Amino acid sequence: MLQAFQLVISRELQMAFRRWSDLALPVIFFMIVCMLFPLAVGQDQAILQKIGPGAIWVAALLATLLSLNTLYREDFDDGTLEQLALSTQPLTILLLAKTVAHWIVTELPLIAITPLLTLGFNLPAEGVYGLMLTLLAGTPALSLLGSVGAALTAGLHQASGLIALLLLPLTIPILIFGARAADLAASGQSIAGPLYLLGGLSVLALTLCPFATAAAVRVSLD
Amino acid sequence: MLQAFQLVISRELQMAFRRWSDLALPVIFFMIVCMLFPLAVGQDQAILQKIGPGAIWVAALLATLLSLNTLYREDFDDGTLEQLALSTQPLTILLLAKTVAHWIVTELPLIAITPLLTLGFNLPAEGVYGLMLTLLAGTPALSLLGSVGAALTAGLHQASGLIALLLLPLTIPILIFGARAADLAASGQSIAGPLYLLGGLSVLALTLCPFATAAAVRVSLD
Amino acid sequence: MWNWFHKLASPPHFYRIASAFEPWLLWLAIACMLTGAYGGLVLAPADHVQGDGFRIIYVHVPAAFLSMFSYALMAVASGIGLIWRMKLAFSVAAATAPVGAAFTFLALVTGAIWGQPMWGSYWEWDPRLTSELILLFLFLGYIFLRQALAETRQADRASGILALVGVVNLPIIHYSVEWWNSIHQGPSLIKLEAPSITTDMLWPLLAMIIGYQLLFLAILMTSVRTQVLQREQNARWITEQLGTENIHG
Amino acid sequence: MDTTSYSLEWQDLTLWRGERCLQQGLKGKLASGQAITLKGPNGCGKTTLLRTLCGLSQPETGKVLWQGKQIHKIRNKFHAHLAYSGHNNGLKRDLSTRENLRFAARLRGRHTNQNELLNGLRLTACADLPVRNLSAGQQRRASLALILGSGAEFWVLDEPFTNLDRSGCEWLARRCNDHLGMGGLLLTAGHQDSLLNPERETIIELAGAN
Amino acid sequence: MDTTSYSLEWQDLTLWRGERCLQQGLKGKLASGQAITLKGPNGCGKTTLLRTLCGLSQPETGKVLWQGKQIHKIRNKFHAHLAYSGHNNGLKRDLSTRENLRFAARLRGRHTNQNELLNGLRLTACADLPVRNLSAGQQRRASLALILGSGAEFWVLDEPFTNLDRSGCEWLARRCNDHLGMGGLLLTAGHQDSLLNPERETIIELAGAN
Ligand code: HEM
Ligand SMILES: Nc1ncnc2c1ncn2[C@@H]1O[C@H](COP(=O)(O)OP(=O)(O)OP(=O)(O)O)[C@@H](O)[C@H]1O
Ligand SMILES: Nc1ncnc2c1ncn2[C@@H]1O[C@H](COP(=O)(O)OP(=O)(O)OP(=O)(O)O)[C@@H](O)[C@H]1O
Ligand SMILES: [Mg+2]
Ligand SMILES: [Mg+2]
Repeated sequence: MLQAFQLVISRELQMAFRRWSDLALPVIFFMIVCMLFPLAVGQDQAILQKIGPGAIWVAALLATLLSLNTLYREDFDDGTLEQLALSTQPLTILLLAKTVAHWIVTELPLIAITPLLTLGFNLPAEGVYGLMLTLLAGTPALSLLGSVGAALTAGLHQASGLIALLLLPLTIPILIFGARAADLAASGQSIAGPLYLLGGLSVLALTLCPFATAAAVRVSLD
Repeated sequence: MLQAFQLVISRELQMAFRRWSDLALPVIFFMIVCMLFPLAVGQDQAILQKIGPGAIWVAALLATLLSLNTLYREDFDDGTLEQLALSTQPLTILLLAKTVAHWIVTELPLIAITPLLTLGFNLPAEGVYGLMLTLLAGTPALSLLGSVGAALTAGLHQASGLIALLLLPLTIPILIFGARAADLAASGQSIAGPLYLLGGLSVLALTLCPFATAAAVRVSLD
Repeated sequence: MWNWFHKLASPPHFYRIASAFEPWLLWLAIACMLTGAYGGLVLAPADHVQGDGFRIIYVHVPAAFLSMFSYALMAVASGIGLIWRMKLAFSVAAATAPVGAAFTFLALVTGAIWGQPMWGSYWEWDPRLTSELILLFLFLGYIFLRQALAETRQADRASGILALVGVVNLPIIHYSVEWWNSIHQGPSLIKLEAPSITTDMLWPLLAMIIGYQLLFLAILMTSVRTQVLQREQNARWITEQLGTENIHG
Repeated sequence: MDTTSYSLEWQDLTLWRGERCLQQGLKGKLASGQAITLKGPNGCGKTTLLRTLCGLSQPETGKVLWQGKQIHKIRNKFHAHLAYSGHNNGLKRDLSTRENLRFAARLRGRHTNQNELLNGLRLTACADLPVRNLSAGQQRRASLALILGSGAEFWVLDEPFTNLDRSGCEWLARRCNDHLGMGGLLLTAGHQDSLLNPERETIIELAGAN
Repeated sequence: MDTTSYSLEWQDLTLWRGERCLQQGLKGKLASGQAITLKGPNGCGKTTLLRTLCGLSQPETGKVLWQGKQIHKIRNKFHAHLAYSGHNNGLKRDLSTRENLRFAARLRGRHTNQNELLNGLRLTACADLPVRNLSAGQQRRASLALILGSGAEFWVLDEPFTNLDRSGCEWLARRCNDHLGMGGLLLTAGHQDSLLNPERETIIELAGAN
C-alpha cells in the first residue's frame, strides 16, 4: 500500500518534471495575480502594505483552484481513472497520493516564491516569514478539499466554474484565518494561535477528504 | 457570411442555455472572488472603498480567463474545430462569432451583476455607473485577446496556466486603464478620456485579433 | 538583393557564415565591454548626487536597451517566418527568446538594486518598471508556448503569432516615462536632441551598449546554429559540414 | 449534386511528423465516380495523408490540386465540395444529434431531410439525446450523418467502418456506392475488407516505416 | 499465472441508462479457459454490460459474482485478477508507451518484460514517443499492451480489434487463444468475425432495443 502510494507520487512528479511548465505555471499565475492588485489599486504604499497578506492569500487560493481543474479531468478522459478504480490498491490511497503530489508540485513552489512577491507590497521582513508559515500550514487543507471538488466534477467538461463554486465556500475559513494570521505577523504579533488552527484544519482535511474523494471518483465513473 | 455569423452565435447561445451552468458559473466565480477581498483584507471601510474598483476589475479579468480555458479546447477534442476550419465560410468570421458569443455569455452577465457587488465595497452610486461603463468598454478587448490565447493553446491539455501566462501580460494595459477610470469615476471625476481609450483598444482588438485567432486555429490543427 | 537574402537564409550558408563570424564578434564584444568598464568604473567621475552608486548604469541601461531590442528582433523574425515561410527566421526568433529574457531579467535585477538607494525600496509600481516586468512575462509566455508545443513546425508558427500580438507592448515601455509621470529616469540617450549627460559618463556607456550588442549577436549566432543543427539533423549538408570541420580541427 | 466532373491530384508529397519522415514522393489522382482506399499498417501515415489532402495539415514538400489549382489558394471553393470525417467525430457532445445535423446543414446553407437520414442510420430513437450519452457506434453513425447529409461531392472518411455493427457497415457501403454512381469522389482509409464497388475502387497500399 | 480455476457469474441483471431500459434479465457464467463474446447492434448495451461486470457501473437489479461472492464486497481481490480495456485507452497522453507500461506493471507489483510485448505489438519504434503523438492503431496497441502485460486472469476487452491492422488483429487473436489455453477468462464485445478458438468461445447476442 505504501509502495503504491510512493509509486503514484513518483509518477505524478515524473509527469510534472516532464512538462516542467506544469511546475512553473501555477507559480507564474500566482505571481501575475499578485501583480494585478497593485496595478489595479494604485501605488499608495500604505494601502498596498495593508492589503498585501490578504491579496497574496487570495492569489494562492486562485492559483490552487486553477491547477485543480485538470487534477482528474485528464485522467477521466483518457481512461486512466478507470484503471486506478480497478486497481488492486485502495482507491483512497491512490487518490491521496495524487493529492499530495499536487501539493508538492503546486503549493510548495508557490510558498517558496512568496518572499519575492512581498517586495511588490513592501511588506516588512517579519511579515514575510509569518506569511510563509501560514501558507505552509493552510495550503494542505486547500489541496485536500480541492481534490474532493475535482473528483466530483471529473466527468464534466465545463467544470472550471463549478469547481470554484464548490470549493470557494469551503475554503473561505482557511482564507480568513490565513490572511488574519499573516496580518498579525506583519504587525509583529504572535501568530501561534491561528497557526495551530490552520494546522488543525489541515489535519482534519487529511483524515476526511481522501474518503470523500474516492467516493466521488466512483460516482463520476458510473 | 452574416448568416453564418448569426448561426454560430445562435448555436453557442443555445449550448450555453442548455447548460445554463455555463452562464451562471463565471458570474458566480466573479462574485466569489469579489467577496474574497473584504474577507482577506479586513473590514476597514476606507480601504475597501479605495480598492473596490480595482478589485472588481481584477475579478472580472480572472473570471474571463477562467472561462477562456474551454473556449476552443472542447471543439478541438471533439473535432468540431476541424469542421469549422473546413467550412465554406471564412474561419475568421466563424471564430469571431464564437468570441462574440463568449462575450455575451460571460461578460454581459458579469457587468449586469456589478452593482450588487459594489455594495460589498461601499462604493458611491456614481462610481458604480462609471465602473459599469468601463467594463462595457474594456471587456470586448479582453474577450478578443483571450480568444487568440485560447486558439494558440487549443490542442494542449494542461493549458489553464499557459493561457494565463500568455494573456495576462497582454491584458494588463486594459486592466490598468479600466481600474484607473473606475477610480476616477468613484471620486466623481470625468472618465470620458480613459473611456475613449478603452473603447479604442477594443476596436483595435476587433480589427486585428480575429485574424490572429484564425491563423492560430489553423496552426493548432496542423 | 533578393538573391543575396535568399542565399543567406539557406541554412547551410548561414551556418558557415555564422561559424566564421562568431569568434570575431565575441572578441570585439569583450574588447568593447572592457573599455566601457574601465571608462565607466575608473575614469568617469562620481556623480554629484548619487556618488558611486550611479555606476550600475553601465550594466542596467545596456541590458534594458537590449531587452527591448531583442523583443523587436524576435517579432520581426517571426513575421518574416510567417509570411515567407522561412525556417531560418523562426530559428532566429526561437534563439532570441531566452537571451532576451535573460537581459530583461538582468535589467530588472540591476534596476531593483539601484532602486533601493535611489527610491528607498526595491520595487515601485511605476509604469516603466511594470512594463519591463510585462516584457519578461511576454518572453516567458513565448518560451513556454514553444516548449508546450512539441512539434517544431507548430511551435514556430504558434509562437510567431504570439510574438506579433505582443509587439504592442514595446511602444508602451519606451514611452511610458513620458506618458505617465514616472519616477524613473527620462530618456537621456535615445532621443532626438543632444544627449543630456556629460561625455565622461557617456562614452563608456556607449561602449558598453555596443559591447552588449555584440555579445548578444555572438550568443545569438551560437544558439541559432544549435537550432539549425537540431532542425536539419537529417539533412545531408550537416554530415558534410561536420565532416570537414572534423578534418580541420 | 451537379454533373460537373471534379478531380483531385497530388504530387510529390512528403509527409513528416516530428523528426520522422512517414511517406515520400506520394502522388495520385482521384476523379469523379472513383474511390481510393488507403491501406497499410498502423502508423504508416494514412490519417496524415488524408488530413493533408483536405488541407488541414501542410505537407513538407509537394502540392495538392483541386481542379488543377492548389487547394490553399482556392480554400473556400474547395471546402464547398468537401466533407471530412476523422478519428474524432466532429459533434458537440452536449447537443443532440438532430441539433448537430441542423447546425451543419445550415452552415452549408442547405436544408437536409434529417428524418430519412436518421432512419437509415437507425438513430431515430436516440436522435434527441445529447451525443455524450450515445454508444460508440451511435456516435460514429451520427458523425457519418454529417457527411451523408452534406451534399458535398468529395467525401474523405478516416476508418468509417470503426465501431459500426454489421448492418451499419453494409448500409454505409451501399450509400458510398450510390455516391460514386452519382459522380462523387471518395477517399477512405481502413483495415477491413472493402465493401465498395470493385470497379470504381483503387486501393493504395502505403508502406510501413519500420 | 496460477492454476486455480476462476468463475464469474451474473444473474438477473437489468441495465438502465437514463430513462431507458437497455437489457433485462441477463444471466450468464464464465469459467477458466472460456471466452464470451458479446454481439449485437450498436447501442444495445454491450459496453454497459462490460462495465457492470467489472464493477465500474452498478446494475439496476441483479448481481455479479466472482468465485461466488458479490464483486463489490471483495473488490480488491477481484481487481487483482481483472484487466479492463474500454473505448478510452487508459494511457496518459503525455507519457510514452514505455512509461505507461512501467507504471501499470509496478502498480500491480509486477515486473513485465516490456521489450517482448512491444516487439510483438510492433511498437518498439515509437515506444518512447508521448502517446498523444501515436496513430489511432498504435494507441490501441499500447492500451492492449497494458492488458497483455498485466498478468491478470480475467480480461475484459471492449472492441479490442478496432483500429488494428490485419496483422495486429491476428497477433491479438493468437495471444487471446494462448490466454484461454492457460486457463484465463476472456470477455469481449465486438462486431468483427471472431478469430478466437471456436471451441472455447460462446457468443451472446444481445437484442437491440429499437
Ligand atoms: C527594477 C527597476 C528598473 C527597471 C525595470 C528599469 C527599466 C529600464 C528600462 C526598460 C530602460 C530602457 C528604456 C528605453 O530604452 O527606452 C531603462 C533605462 C534607464 N534606467 Fe532604468 N529601470 C529600473 C530602475 C532604475 C533606477 C533605480 C535608475 C536610476 C535612478 C534607472 C536609471 C535608468 C537610466 C538612466 C536609463 C537610461 C534612460 C535612457 O537613456 O533612455 N533605472 N530602465
Ligand atoms: N512527434 C513525432 N515524432 C515521431 N513520430 C511521430 C510524431 N508524431 C507522430 N508520429 C508518428 O507518425 C505516425 C502518424 O501516423 P498516422 O496517424 O497518419 O497513421 P495511420 O496510418 O492513420 O495509422 P492508424 O491505422 O493506426 O490510424 C505514427 O507512426 C506516429 O508514431
Ligand atoms: N441518458 C440516457 N437516456 C436514454 N438512453 C441512454 C442514455 N444514456 C445512454 N443511453 C443509451 O444507452 C445505450 C448505451 O449503449 P452501450 O454504450 O452499452 O452500447 P454498445 O452496445 O456498447 O454499443 P456500441 O456497439 O455502439 O459500442 C445507447 O443506446 C444509448 O443511446
Ligand atoms: Mg489513422
Ligand atoms: Mg460500446
